[in-house]
Amino acid sequence: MTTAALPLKSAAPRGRYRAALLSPRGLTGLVLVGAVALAGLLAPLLTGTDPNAQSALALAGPGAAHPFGTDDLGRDLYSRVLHGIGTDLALIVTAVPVGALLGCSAALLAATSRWADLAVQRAFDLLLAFPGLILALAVTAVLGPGRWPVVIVIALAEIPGYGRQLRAGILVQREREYALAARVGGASRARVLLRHVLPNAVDPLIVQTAVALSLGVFIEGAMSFLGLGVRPPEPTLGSILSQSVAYLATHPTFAAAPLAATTALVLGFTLIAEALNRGIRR
Amino acid sequence: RSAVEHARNAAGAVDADSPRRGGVLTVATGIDITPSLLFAVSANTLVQRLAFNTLTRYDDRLRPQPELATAWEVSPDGLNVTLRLREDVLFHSGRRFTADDVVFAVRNLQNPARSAQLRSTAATVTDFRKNGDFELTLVLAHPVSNLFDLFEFMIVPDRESIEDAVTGTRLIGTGPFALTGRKPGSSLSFARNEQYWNPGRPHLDGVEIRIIPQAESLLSSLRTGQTHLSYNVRGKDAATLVDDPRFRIKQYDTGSGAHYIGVDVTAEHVRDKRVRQAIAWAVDRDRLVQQALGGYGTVSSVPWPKSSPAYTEAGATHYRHDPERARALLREAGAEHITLPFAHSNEAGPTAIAQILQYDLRQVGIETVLQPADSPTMQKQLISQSMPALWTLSHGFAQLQPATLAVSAYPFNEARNSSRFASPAYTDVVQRAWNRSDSDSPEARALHQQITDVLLDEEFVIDLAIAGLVEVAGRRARGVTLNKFGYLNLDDAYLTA
Amino acid sequence: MTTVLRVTDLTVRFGDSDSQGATAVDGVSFDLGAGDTLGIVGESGSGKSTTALALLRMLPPGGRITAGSVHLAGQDLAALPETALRALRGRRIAMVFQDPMSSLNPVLTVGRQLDEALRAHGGTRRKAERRARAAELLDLVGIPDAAGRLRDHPHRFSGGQRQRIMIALALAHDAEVLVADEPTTALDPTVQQQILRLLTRINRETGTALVVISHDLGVIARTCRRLLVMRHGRVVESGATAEVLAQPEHPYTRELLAAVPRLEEPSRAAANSTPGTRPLLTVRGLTKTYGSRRRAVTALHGVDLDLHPGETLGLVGESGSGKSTLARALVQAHPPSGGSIRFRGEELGRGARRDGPHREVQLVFQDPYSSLNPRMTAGQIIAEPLIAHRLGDREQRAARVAELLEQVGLDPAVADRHPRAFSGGQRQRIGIARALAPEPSVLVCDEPVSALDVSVQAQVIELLARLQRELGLAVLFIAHDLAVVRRVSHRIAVMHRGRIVETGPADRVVTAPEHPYTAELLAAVPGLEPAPAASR
Amino acid sequence: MRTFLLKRLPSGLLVLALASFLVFLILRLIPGDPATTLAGPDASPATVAAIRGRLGLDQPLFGQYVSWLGHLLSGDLGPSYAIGGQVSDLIGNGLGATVQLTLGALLLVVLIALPLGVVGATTRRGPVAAAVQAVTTGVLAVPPFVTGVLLVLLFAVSFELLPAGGHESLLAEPDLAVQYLAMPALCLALPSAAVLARYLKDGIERALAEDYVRTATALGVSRRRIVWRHALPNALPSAVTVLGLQIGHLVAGAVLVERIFAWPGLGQLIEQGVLRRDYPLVQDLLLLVVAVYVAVQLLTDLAYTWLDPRIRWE
Ligand SMILES: Nc1ncnc2c1ncn2[C@@H]1O[C@H](COP(=O)(O)OP(=O)(O)OP(=O)(O)O)[C@@H](O)[C@H]1O
Ligand SMILES: Nc1ncnc2c1ncn2[C@@H]1O[C@H](COP(=O)(O)OP(=O)(O)OP(=O)(O)O)[C@@H](O)[C@H]1O
Ligand SMILES: [Mg+2]
Ligand SMILES: [Mg+2]
Repeated sequence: MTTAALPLKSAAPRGRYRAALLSPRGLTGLVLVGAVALAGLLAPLLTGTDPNAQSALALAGPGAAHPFGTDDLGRDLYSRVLHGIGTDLALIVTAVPVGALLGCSAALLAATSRWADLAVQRAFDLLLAFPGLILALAVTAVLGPGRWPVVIVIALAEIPGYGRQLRAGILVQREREYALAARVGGASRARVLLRHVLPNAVDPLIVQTAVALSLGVFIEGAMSFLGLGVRPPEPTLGSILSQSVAYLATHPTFAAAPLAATTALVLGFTLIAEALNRGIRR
Repeated sequence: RSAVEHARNAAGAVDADSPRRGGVLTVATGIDITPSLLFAVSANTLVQRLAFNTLTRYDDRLRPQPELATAWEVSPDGLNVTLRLREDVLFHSGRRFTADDVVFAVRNLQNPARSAQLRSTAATVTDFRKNGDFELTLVLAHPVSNLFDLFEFMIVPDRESIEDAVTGTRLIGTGPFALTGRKPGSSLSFARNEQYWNPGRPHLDGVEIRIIPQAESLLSSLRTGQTHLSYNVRGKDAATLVDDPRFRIKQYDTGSGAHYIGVDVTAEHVRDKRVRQAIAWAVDRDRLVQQALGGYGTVSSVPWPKSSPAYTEAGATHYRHDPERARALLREAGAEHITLPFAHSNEAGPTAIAQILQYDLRQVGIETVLQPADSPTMQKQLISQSMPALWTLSHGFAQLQPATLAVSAYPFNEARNSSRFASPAYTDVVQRAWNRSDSDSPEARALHQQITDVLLDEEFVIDLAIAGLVEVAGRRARGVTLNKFGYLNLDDAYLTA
Repeated sequence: MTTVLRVTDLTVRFGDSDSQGATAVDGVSFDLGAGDTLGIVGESGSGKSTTALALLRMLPPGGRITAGSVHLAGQDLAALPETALRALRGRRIAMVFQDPMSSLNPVLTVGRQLDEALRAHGGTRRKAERRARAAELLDLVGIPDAAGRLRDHPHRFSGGQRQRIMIALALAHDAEVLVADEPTTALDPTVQQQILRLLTRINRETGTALVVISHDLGVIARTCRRLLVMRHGRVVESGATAEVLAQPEHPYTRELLAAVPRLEEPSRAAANSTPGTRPLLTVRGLTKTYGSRRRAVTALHGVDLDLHPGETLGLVGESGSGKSTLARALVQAHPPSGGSIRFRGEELGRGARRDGPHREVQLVFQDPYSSLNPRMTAGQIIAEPLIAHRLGDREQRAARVAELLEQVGLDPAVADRHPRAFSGGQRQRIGIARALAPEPSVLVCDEPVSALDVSVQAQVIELLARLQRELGLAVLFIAHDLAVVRRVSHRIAVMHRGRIVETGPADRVVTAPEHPYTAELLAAVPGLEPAPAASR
Repeated sequence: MRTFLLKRLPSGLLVLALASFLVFLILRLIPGDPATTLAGPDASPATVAAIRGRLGLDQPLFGQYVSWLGHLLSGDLGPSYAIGGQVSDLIGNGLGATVQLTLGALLLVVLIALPLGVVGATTRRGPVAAAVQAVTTGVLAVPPFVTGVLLVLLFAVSFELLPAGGHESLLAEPDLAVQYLAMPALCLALPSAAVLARYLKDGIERALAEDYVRTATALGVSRRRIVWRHALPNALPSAVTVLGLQIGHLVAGAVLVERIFAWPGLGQLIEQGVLRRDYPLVQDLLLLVVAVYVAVQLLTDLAYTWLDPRIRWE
């Protein structure tokens, strides 16, 4: 008997993801996101200053007492930015998974029948067609200002992205012969979809997630800018940024810290996504 | 071609320093006109005096000066007012202006749909007696102290095109400029009225009003010379322009309105007036003026600006920042750790003010929950008396005859206001101050003082600061004035090179 | 004769580190003279494809040349910078890949891809000229209406046609060396003959040196003067084709030659098992139409078929005649457009078992590349039908997977490797193991041995025979290798343009064909005696 | 193609019908009332009630909805409540500017994303790769309200190269119009371009790992051509999907960007309309946006089938 005696083991998927994350690129991303997230989580420990304590010392530049300076109401920006990171992360960490879950479920639903597909597709159209402003206004109007409207708007905004990406992936993968083979082997439709097609269709969702997380911060900022964000005076990166816009010309350091935080987050998400993607393709 | 140059040249090249004909003045404003509020004072009142005229015009000391009315006479009992009108006035449509147009203008304001704030004053006119085309006697139901406020306020429209005017498609008046084009939300263009009754006026070929909602962009348009003039520069931005030789900054002491905390006097805790007074003591008004208004404003516990006959130094400084006193009052009222809802407009400026107030109140033990809402929502709550316990907004109408405030401005209205405040004493003193034909006699002054005293005692409207009305003009724009209601008067304006 | 390609001591390893890695090619050396023809045969998974890919330094991720050199006209391809290498690829050394399905760009028309190949080396030809040349190339490989089909995308071509398009691409530049990896696996004998003639002609006329990798010794015998036998990554024997075939020295070569099925050998099926009398599977009037009403392609025109328990029915036919379509219809993978399929007298796709394939009817897919889920390990893939039909618990399944892998000649230790890490023939065997997993009573095999070398092929055939003997398995055996078909089949059916044109006992169909197409097929089968061109 | 359109049309219309209902409902969910905004800051409740009566806002909701739809179907959009003039005129005036802005931005999105995506996918390290990474990250990290103000400060106030805001018609004054358009279009385009670049990069990287790229490489096709001519076409279908999604973001973003650059388009009009609760105006505008969006989706689907021949129209 001839055996191809090459006991070469390919790494299990989980192992591959871990290896990908531990690549230089992935590590950089992890460190960036981790550092920012940690700063946000540990905000109460890292700073003793109340982020909402005001003083007459408005718009001070960075200094010993205020590492990042103060805002227009004399509040310590260091403390505000740290607490803001915490708030933003809490928002996107709740909103993005919810949006992803809903979007992906919708895509899976669409895969069950032609009618479901049509309905889901048109529902995405509808969801996307409403300008964000209107959506934000309506949700805030119904729920009152606070965190939940922001979470809901971010989640709603992410649904079609996830849904469409996944649907496109499923459409392509399900025509592949291995899916047919699984069906011939006796797998139920659900099993073919979930066990065979889905794992092959989720690759684009890695980039989608990086973009979605970044867009979450982005949407939070836009809502703050329109006065529809988290209830003041609670700091968020977006609210600090939108406040700082008025002082871009005169006090550019005001905007520097929140911008640095968002940039680090976005870059971190991107690097992690890229590392994961390369890991998969390897 | 460079669009930058092109935008600047829109003003036309004029070279002398003296009043010169020519050029288009560009005015930047943050908000578009609301055509249906043409006959009311709203957020944008720039066009009223461009396309229209009023009967009289106040000087700096609230003394009426002739405009369309050349002379006037009030009967001793204050019930008959006889007006002599200009005879050489044509509407933009070419029709001659006569006494009938004044009759129409007054009747127009009596129409509730016009939402005119001075409707109550217009409504006192019960009859018109014409002596020919250019003389007219108004018969009043009772004397009023703010009749000339009405004449300053009331623009005279063309009665034939009034419906077009309130939809913003056609503004036919007797004013120095005629509307030539409107892009809603974006711009209004005016051209010189060649048949203007004021000889040699206006100097300008035209006026362009640009609506630039974003404050930073508005500032940039001024700094790049794309626009010449604005009244919507935020105080903190104006502060950065003071030393810039390219700009002239002028602050009107009439103010552009006053920031206040409104209180629902039927709400829990704040129904006790000691709590309201405590709030008045708790606020650091100086910091508010510095941080929220960029220093362009005056600390004040009363609604009156310095130009008002009711203004007194003692009244303005009645409440100071005194947290101890506030705490003491709260202790006395048994309201030491209370939480109150606090509504404010969700725009950047009001949000900053609300946060400052929230912080100051917290220092004396009053927690507040901020409730940002957009301005239509605020307005609906205001009119329908559904505001929460506290809110902050700004009000106008204190810059005129004091009675006007209490009969025309909703927060102070004695009959019905958002605070649900009613007191026979307040009603009485307000009515007495209003139902008289003079406003500067010692008696009148005493009444004004009484009004002030009620306001300071009851504090259903807690005044914080009079916001500065800041005119930021590029070097080239000259001779620009505003009337007491903020109507832009460009009769004498011109552009230099 | 000058040497154009000299391969010395070529070694290729897969895997990241030496400890974990595996040597796929181990010190392979050979010389290739101008105009020479070299055949490489060998065990499935012996490193033939890897050698070919290493020549152009186009190994898949994870593969590295760890030693040796590839000298082409004096330059070492293994050490050349990428840019310099690019100048050589396609122009001086061209390649036909083993897997034609995924090697063509799905979104570019065939014309565009040929055009790209033609202009790849800065040719000065104008557009119209390139177009004409592209049509000419397509015509050379026997695609009908070549000029018209330039506008079509790859998915419009049948498997065999795509394989020929790959060959046309490789011919674009009259390269000095042409490496063809299993160039004719998907072709029926007539078309195969045509392609082999083409390669021989090019070799003769332009002096292109050929390296042909095939498991089909007949193909090698017909095209190659010299022969290389590989096993476990090493060259075990080499020499002139005629000599090696006549006097094999290495035991493996001998084993290989002994295993080659010959068309003249009578069927062994009858000796193996006796078919039952009541048909297990009855097909009547089966039709299948692809596409929308306007652009319909009718792949099956009323096919009638009976399959008895314990019987092997061989199905042969032209490429694109509808064999795979029929196979898929039998396992309910595609609903037929008309006709009926009865299994044990019960109509499939109706009644209780409406929604899905029958456990007892399984299919081995034709394409071993796309029919394996890339995200699953071989073990998981094979265990899938067991899980789907709830057969056994976790341990029993693992045992069964190991057993099946062993049966198809794979080491059970490879169960946790992903399909990517297998050679073409190894994948094909994973497919067979999967189909056998739920213990079907009808096995539909769509070209199950097309990528297998003869010894593994023999092993697989023996496995099927044993199952048939012991369990009465019924097999529909689709293949284009008529010798194999004759050997394993009780009866043979011949398909042509969607119809079964002839059915009969295996020996009778081969020895006394009734339909002219059958005769044509038989005439085209390559024998082991070297072709006249090669024996120059 | 025609059957495709015929098949999609009914569902498109259904979406529109549903959207009209949602639009109507959402506007009425938002607190505030057109009558109060019309009545002005110091109006009495009686005035407000009178205005409500005049506008028909005291009618039952369903009746209002039906009457709006009725007008819409008869092609009469009616007058706007608060902004003045006929809704059709208002939309007609703003449409040109918005189309100019969004098309300009769309063009920029593609022009920016394509090279960024391709270079990002092909260069792994070195200064170019770092620069691409920096640009795509920075643009996504800085929200457009900051970008916009920064652009103005930089190009209008400091360098005096471009006007700070405003608009000229592209048809009447093309040379000036382009200068007015530059900053708003860029500001609108940047986030979408960054997102699209991401997906392009991902798609190209994915395609480069495919066997057909191996074929092209074996044929000696240059790296550049492989990327642009072989890998890119395979990445395009999914990029088009993303672009279709981004068009929605462009329309939403236009509200913000038009505000920053005082651009007289529909975005401003929507904002103004919402701020004044001008129901008919906002309803009609939103419905228009939905219609455009539905059409865009149809186009992307068509483009999809065109770019990927394997997908059929059924
Ligand atoms: N999905 C499809 N859509 C349209 N036509 C198809 C499709 N699949 C197959 N065909 C066509 O149907 C015919 C039969 O195809 P089939 O795959 O059954 O051939 P085959 O006999 O298996 O050929 P080969 O030996 O090359 O595998 C061919 O002409 C092919 O072009
Ligand atoms: N990407 C890979 N990673 C790891 N191992 C691989 C990879 N590709 C091939 N192998 C292993 O290398 C060996 C040689 O494979 P190759 O494809 O060269 O075989 P082959 O001789 O072409 O076989 P066949 O005739 O079946 O196509 C096989 O044992 C296979 O398992
Ligand atoms: Mg191989
Ligand atoms: Mg086939």
